[in-house]
Amino acid sequence: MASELFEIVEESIEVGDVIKKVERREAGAITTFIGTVREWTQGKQTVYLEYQAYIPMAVKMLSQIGDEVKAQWPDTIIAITHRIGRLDISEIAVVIAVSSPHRKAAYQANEYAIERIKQIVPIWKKEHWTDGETWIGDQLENVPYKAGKPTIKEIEG
Amino acid sequence: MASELFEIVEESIEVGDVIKKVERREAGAITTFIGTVREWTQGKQTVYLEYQAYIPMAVKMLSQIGDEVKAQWPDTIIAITHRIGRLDISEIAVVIAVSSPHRKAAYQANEYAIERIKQIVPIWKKEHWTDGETWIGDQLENVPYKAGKPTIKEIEG
Amino acid sequence: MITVLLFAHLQESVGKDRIQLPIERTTVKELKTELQQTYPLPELDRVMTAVNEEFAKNDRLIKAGDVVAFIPPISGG
Amino acid sequence: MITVLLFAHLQESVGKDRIQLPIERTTVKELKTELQQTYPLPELDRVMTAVNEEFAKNDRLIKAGDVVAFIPPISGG
Repeated sequence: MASELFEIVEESIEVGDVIKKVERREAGAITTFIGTVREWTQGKQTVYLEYQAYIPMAVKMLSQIGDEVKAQWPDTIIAITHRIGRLDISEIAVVIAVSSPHRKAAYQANEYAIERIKQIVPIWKKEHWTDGETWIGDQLENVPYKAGKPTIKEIEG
Repeated sequence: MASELFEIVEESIEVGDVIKKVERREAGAITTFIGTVREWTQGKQTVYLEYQAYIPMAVKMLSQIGDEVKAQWPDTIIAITHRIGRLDISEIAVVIAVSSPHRKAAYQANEYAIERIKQIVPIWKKEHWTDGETWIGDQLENVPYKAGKPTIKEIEG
Repeated sequence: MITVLLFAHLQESVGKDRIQLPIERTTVKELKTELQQTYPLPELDRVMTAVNEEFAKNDRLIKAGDVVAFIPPISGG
Repeated sequence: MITVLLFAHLQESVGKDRIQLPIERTTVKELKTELQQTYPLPELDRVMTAVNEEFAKNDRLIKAGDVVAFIPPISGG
């Protein structure tokens, strides 16, 4: 069961399935983050996206994020599912669900998780526009690291 | 449509239905908050809850929260559904969904909304325990106002 | 006629969810005092008031036709 | 034998997703230099490296049997 809390999948993600993994009688608050494919980014129209992952390491890093969350917010339970392959506009790329007895921790842990995903989980997206395509990260604006390359400290958390 | 963004309902809430109200092609981030009935609160076991609302005013206040959110995070869309009546353990009492082009606003607006719900939306819960029952708010620990009674400023936002 | 709506424990103390009062003009504060003479509502001093679905202060004027609701500390969410 | 995994634009530059190299011992830095002599991979200087699914620095030793993956700036989420 615990190993299924962190998944990389190729089919579409059901938000409710991810929520179910964290539901429990002692939790009064569940937060979810749903990342979807946005049509417009800085004036450029996306037609579809392609996500690629280094799957075994991605699952391992998601699980590491789970450990980090557990250390900081001991009462929470977190589940993360990230989809790869071709995604059309509005389709769900990632769902993060966190349950907690109290809401503050549920928000904080959830936001922490998405920030960490963008730092340490080996997943890449390729934008397909009407007039071309490119892998995001290197060439474009949304390199997730302040210094253009992550420091070991950012990676080790 | 806009009037349905804020609802008080008597039947169970489908999280997906609330999310659908805020989905759109230009939003890459959706956050949800799901408030469920917790079994244990400070060592006391809840058997079930009963929620009561001053319905027309509650809808109006939810809509006011929507206006406040719009003023502070103009790119967001927010929908809130609160259930009333009898709720058993783990059932959903409230769902808040916020969509936004960027995730930071989606988290902030969502958390703002739940805090405001607990300040200005006229809904009350009655806890039923194995050995008794009581309306929460007056007599108990979780009075939502710092000063025991809200100030007009807290209420007007 | 002024309509007064009661919720939560206020409703249970009085045994009904609304009271109709043949009053032409009053204020929130006067209305609370008046109700306390007839009903077991000591908590009224500690609850908020809404007039026609808007929160109102103690000095707010109330006239015939208005709907006044007493709002005990909220516990929704 | 060392296995090198390539992703995203690195994979497209080289035209395959893995390279097998008959090397017994090396370091991340030496491996990058070696690969750049054979393949069009100028970006290698700017990407992270993982050895056996763990992030590794340039001076990390690599031995036969290890799986080395180059991790371009991440863009998931």
